[in-house]
Amino acid sequence: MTKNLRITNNKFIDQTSRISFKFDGKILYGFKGDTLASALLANNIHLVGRSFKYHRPRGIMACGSEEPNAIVQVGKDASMTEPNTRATEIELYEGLEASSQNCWPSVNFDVGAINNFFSPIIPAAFYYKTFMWPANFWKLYEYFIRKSAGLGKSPTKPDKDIYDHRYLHCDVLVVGGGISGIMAAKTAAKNNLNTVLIDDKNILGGTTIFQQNECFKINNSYSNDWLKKEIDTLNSFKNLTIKTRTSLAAYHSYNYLLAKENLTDHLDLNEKKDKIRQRLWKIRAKKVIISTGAIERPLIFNNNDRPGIILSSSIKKYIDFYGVKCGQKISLFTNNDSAYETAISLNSSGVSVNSVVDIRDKTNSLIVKQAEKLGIKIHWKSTIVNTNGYKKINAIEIMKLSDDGTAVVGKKINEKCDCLGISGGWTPRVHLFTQSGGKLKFRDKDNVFVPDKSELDQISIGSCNGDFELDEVIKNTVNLINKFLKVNNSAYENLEIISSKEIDKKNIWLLPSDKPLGKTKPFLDFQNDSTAIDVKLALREGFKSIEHVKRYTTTGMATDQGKLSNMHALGIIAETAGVKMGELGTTTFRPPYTPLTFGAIVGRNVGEFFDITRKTPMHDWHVENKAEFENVGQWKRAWYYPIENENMYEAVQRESKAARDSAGILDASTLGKIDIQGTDASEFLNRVYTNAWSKLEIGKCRYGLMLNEDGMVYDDGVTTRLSENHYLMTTTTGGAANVLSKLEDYLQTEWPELDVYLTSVTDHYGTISICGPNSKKIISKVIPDLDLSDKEFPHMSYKNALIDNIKCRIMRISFTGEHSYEINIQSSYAKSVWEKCFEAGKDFNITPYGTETMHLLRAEKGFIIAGQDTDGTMTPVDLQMDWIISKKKYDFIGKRSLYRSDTIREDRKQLVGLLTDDPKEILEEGAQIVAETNKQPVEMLGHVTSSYFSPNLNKSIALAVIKNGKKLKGQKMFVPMKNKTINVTITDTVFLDKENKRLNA
Amino acid sequence: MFLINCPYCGERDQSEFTAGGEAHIVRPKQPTELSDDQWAEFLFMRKNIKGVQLERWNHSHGCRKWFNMVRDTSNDRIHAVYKMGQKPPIE
Amino acid sequence: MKNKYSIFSLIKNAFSYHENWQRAWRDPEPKKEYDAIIVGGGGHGLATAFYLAKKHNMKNIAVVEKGWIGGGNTGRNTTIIRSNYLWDASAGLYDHALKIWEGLSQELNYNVMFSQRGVMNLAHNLQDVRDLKRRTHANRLNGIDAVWLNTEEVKKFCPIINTSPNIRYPVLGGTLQKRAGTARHDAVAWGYARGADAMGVDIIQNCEVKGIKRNGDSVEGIETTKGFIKTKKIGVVAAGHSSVIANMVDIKLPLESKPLQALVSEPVKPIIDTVVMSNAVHAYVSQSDKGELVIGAGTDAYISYTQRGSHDVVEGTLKAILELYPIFSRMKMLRQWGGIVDICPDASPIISKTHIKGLYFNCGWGTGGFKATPGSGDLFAYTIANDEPHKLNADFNINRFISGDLVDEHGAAAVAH
Amino acid sequence: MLNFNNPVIDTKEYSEIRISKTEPILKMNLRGKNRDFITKIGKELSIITPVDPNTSASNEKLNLLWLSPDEWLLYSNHMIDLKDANFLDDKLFNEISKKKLGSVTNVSDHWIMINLNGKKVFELLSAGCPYNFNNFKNSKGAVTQTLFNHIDVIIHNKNVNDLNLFVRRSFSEHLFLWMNDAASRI
Repeated sequence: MTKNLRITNNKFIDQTSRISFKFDGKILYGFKGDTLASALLANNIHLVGRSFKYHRPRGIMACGSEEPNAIVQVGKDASMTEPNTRATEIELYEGLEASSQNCWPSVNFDVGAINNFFSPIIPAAFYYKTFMWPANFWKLYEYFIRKSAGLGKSPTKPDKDIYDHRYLHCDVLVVGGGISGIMAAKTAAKNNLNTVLIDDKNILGGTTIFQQNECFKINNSYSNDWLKKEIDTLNSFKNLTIKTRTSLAAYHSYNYLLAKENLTDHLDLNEKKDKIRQRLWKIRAKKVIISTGAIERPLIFNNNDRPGIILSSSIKKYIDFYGVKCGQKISLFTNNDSAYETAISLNSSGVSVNSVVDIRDKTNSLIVKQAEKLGIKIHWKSTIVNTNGYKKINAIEIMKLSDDGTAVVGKKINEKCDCLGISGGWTPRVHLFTQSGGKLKFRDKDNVFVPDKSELDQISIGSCNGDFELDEVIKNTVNLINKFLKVNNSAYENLEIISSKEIDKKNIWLLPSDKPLGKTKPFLDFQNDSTAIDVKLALREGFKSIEHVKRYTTTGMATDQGKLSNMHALGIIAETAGVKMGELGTTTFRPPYTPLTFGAIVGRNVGEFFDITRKTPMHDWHVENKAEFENVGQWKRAWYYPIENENMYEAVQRESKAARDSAGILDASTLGKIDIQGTDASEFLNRVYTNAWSKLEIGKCRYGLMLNEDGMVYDDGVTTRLSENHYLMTTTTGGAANVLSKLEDYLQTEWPELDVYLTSVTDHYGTISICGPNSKKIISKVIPDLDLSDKEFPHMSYKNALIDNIKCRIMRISFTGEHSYEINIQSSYAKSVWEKCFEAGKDFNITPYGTETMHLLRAEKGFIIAGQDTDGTMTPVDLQMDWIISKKKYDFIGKRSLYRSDTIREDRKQLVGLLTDDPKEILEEGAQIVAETNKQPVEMLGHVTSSYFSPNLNKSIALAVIKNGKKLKGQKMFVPMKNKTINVTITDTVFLDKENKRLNA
Repeated sequence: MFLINCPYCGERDQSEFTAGGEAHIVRPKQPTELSDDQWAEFLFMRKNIKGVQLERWNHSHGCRKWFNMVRDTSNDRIHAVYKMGQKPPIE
Repeated sequence: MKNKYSIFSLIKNAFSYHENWQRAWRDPEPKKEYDAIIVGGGGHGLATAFYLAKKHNMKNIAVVEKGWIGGGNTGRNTTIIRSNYLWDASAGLYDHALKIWEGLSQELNYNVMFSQRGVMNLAHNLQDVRDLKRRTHANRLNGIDAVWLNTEEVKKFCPIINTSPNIRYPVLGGTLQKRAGTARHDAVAWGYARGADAMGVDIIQNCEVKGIKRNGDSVEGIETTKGFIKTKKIGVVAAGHSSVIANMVDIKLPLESKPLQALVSEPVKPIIDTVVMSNAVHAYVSQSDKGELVIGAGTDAYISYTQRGSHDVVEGTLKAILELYPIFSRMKMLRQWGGIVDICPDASPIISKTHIKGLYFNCGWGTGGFKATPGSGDLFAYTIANDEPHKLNADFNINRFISGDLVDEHGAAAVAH
Repeated sequence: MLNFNNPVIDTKEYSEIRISKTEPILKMNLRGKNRDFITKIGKELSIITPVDPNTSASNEKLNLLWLSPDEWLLYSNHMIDLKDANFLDDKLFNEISKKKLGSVTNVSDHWIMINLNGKKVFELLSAGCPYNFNNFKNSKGAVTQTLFNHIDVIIHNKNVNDLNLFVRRSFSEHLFLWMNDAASRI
């Protein structure tokens, strides 16, 4: 360290454990308990970054989440680096590496600073007014704008850290562990309420915990000592959970809150590994107590942004909490009493205070008197008109204020200093309150917005409720808490409190200078470089609403979300526009309160846990047999089973051929299955399917088509009548969940009179489909005692059977047009039965096939796949499935919609078959179909929905929907591709075995 | 995230529920008797009220029961819940 | 035209410390009567007024806005502009808008920062591939510049996407429209407002419509918080609040107003220089000129006018973002907000006359209205001026919900944006 | 003889959390509305049918969980052999479904039951359940249907820090792996 800026007598920093860290490549030292900011200041480093627009040198300005300037890039590792981190919130750890942002080549010499020179011609929102000529140059302009914008750098490799979530339900949540929060938490806990207290710092106590001043005493001990004892008593409560390093991010309706707990960010580099970095707490609290304190305001005057200009209360924290002197010749500038507390602290730590510049005429409060007693010089009724020093402040220019405060008078006093503390009064942290939907009211006497009405069961206490003085904080906290919790905690009632009272108040939003306003730089939003001038420009140009001014000047839109700038912006708007601040209202504070890592929001559900993976009972068999898998919703379905180095096309050709030549086996377990029971089951099916069900014989199966009320095909599947009042419905894989809830909906809301019960059995059964000319032989080997004769067990019927004493249902149904069976058996035995079938099928070259082959085989037969051949715009008539619409039935879901003027049109798009003139040419699914070539734009008559090369027909086949397709059979059409046009002919949808001979082969 | 009081299971987190839109739109008993306009009214047209609205919710990840809710869509405050078939507890 | 914006005007004004800039628009009190009144001072409404004045020579018109102009969805969307829609009707509508976008900054003499950085739509399953290819073919035949990219080409165009075959839903390819991109949303509202104002249009803010006065089956004027204003033509462009206005004249619309959320990260140096959307994984992201990652979340299923949505939606979106861009895990969410989107059953808008003479509706833009702003304004202006739809918005009339002739764009609109 | 295959779920121990498999056990879904139905199952199972929301009733063999006003889940305490299972299955089906009192469906393999045991089971649940377990914790026999990491589950409070969790078979492996990952970090 160059100079010794560290004082020794300090409770909060462990000066025995030295920590080494790097800033901008330079190795520096600090102590355990330091933040990066306090450690840098101890090393006499103020300049840490460059501003967004003008690249002006900027230094540490605050000591918490409100810091606008000191934001740095932490870490060098491409996967672990973190941009835009506030030095005031980074707890120092061994191995910390941080660097300045938004500057090149270095923070000390930044080329971008040229913008400062151009600043006269780049006022607020200048970019809306230029870069328009020549039009095509915008791309170029934008390239440079983007390069200069942005602050830190994003990581370029995946994050190695782990994040986590927890749900938490409590009676009382207390946000903020300052003096009022501590009192509230203790009161709640004492009254046996399940209480949680969170604070974003590493220790409790807020600012009172380092307030050791004669003017602030409780029961004759310093306020900090009294609070320390209170905190010590908290550990005795089992029903009180305390979480430090935990910051409240968002306060949503119904008292649902999100808090981020930092678990490893403060640990030494080598201790971080394999631990959860951050945990997001999802809190549901019956009652919420907000005690988040207040933020000190800066003052708005010419060149108020230089490194070394720091909020006075932060200077106090650096000296009293971290034992760090922000300078050795410190001046203070204030409009209220709190700067004097800082002066006294500095003085008692042996730091010389040049003077206090106070805009007030004179005041005699206890604390001011004490400061005067210590011989601290005060410039009454004065303001600072300018500051000097480029990379660090070295002097201030002081002048007297005119009586009305709008101008300066008299002669200029120059005062040398190496640090300037500024205090513009206090702003309650009402962000969480407003996030939750609470309404604010404006308090004229000291120009603050304080909580007013709220819909939720919550309360604000302490300085975030507008109580700034120790005695009123304690008095009001006790009353409010007792009322809010409906308890009576006498412990705090007759405390003896000494507290200095602020007598005189004065506020000037924009302090005058001896220069014309246009020639000054009074910064409002330090990070975004917006000044009071910008706000006035916006108003001049007609941007009246606060939101307009905010967006036009970007004031309050930096990473600190305007914690320091919003109030002054409002003040200057109100002043300039001549309206009352109360009527002006305030901008909305949006979550999160402080920026929240994506990682914390997402938690552990990344990578393998990104989404649920559903598996069938036979999944492992497919894996063992080298299946490629297709994602169907959340399911993993066997797609095809390549042998040796077959590609998909080859594998599918082989599988499809085998299925028709001998036997194929398919895992159909993912189909939705709904067990339907009840005396009205048949009537129910009549209402939900387009066709009639009452006459379906017991033991028989039937294909059904389900519509939406809008008449469009929704789902399809085979339903089996197991007994008089008992059906088993199957749905598509994707439709399963939706169909069940849709049917439940109708039963519960539209047709409560029906005696019908639905139970999902999708996962209960594994479904094995065996098809092909030899399927019968295979089944007879697996279930010898089952009569498979067409007479006993015809197509579209079912039988109960036992396989090794395990009940199962065999359906003789076919989605391939082949003679085929579906075995439904308890999932636990499905894999075993599958293997049994496979064993039995060996002699018949039984071939496992996946979804792709299934799609091909059904296409050969012209069977549709809901969702592939339909897209929510196809009626059964469009699909040429008129036969499935019962003419007799009075009503069914969607029936009425089939008779609307558009749905009865003859020339709607209709499902047809397509054959390419060149049988080797395979159409692309999704390709469009036209009647004329070489015409642009050309009417698109429809598109290809399914397309394959059929090994069984040895030609390519396709299904398509085409305008008026029914009438166009035999017509030539064209499929225009990017680089060629394919000639096709419209055909029937059934390509193979029109007579359905194979079903009984 | 709302805290919804399922009339069957009690207070649960919103994530257990599915919203079903405007309530008390009864499916016409004789759709075939309706004109295209009347059918469209049932099918698509909605009040989409800003203010107190009666709407359907389903405790889809709990008891799977549908029920009705009185909710102010202008501030998301839930005034009441009531079972299917019951009368709204408000005017 | 008021003083022209240019680098020269900036320099000139620098000498007077920028104290001589004129107002971008006046702040007039409402007149007794207007030839037409546009209800809703968002991008679409202001554009409608602009084109009514510019193309149809209707200068005595007003835009009434209950809050501040551009304060609704115009200022809350994620600024994506594209025209790669499936059906001819939509393609016509959105590409008409896109063509206007390409010259808008010059037309308005206001830099709306239209940035044609391309929009990519990713496919994650076989049906995605079919649907996107179908759209690409349709786009090509409609003269829209969308092309299909295989996985390698996707990776090449946007290297930070995780295209590993081992992720839960691997990227199987995608479509790219190069002419598509983003624009500065506020600037669009302000630019149109300034342009309309310059032609004499009254832009009346903080003026809420309380009722619509009718005489039989035609309109006579509107009751507002600033009193009654007489007019024969009312164009309602109230987005999420369309139904509220419709209910004033007992019209039911096929709309539901739902919360749609979006968020931005803290600003960083350029890391992604295009717009990437993904339906199946439901996430999309772009980077603003300021450096923020702009991310759109989905809608909630319930009706709400609160401009707040549920946290689960935001969590789900960021989960998807991290699946496709694991490098963003340490990026931080700076701000999140919500808008109210009016959604039609077929995910297509309504630009239509009503059975009430002189009452027109422009609504149902759902989650993707920003991209259409100039085209929507142009066509709505035509419809109001001629009392009949332009051929480009004929298919978007309200009667399609009766006939059943819907324009189902769920595929093209699938990701809420 | 056919082999019985479970999803890859076995017993795993963590600090104060034990996740263990329990199959095969019998599970039946019972649905009915009227009083006869309720008394009938009570009689058939010699259990008083729980009609209060989120509750259950048990005897030494069986547990009957309330799922909704017209739906209950029946499951056997111990591994059950096939004959008994089929017997109970048929008996209930004949007595209730056949007699038109309601519906009876065997869901033994639709659900996988996982036992969660140990002081920290509720911490594990809090990693993925929005449900408030504060009262549930202390009420033996309590039942809840909720979401666990976005997956539908039924949770039965068998005993102090001893829970039976039911998850659909096709989801069970995913949830099991997820729970293990979570438990390993508590």
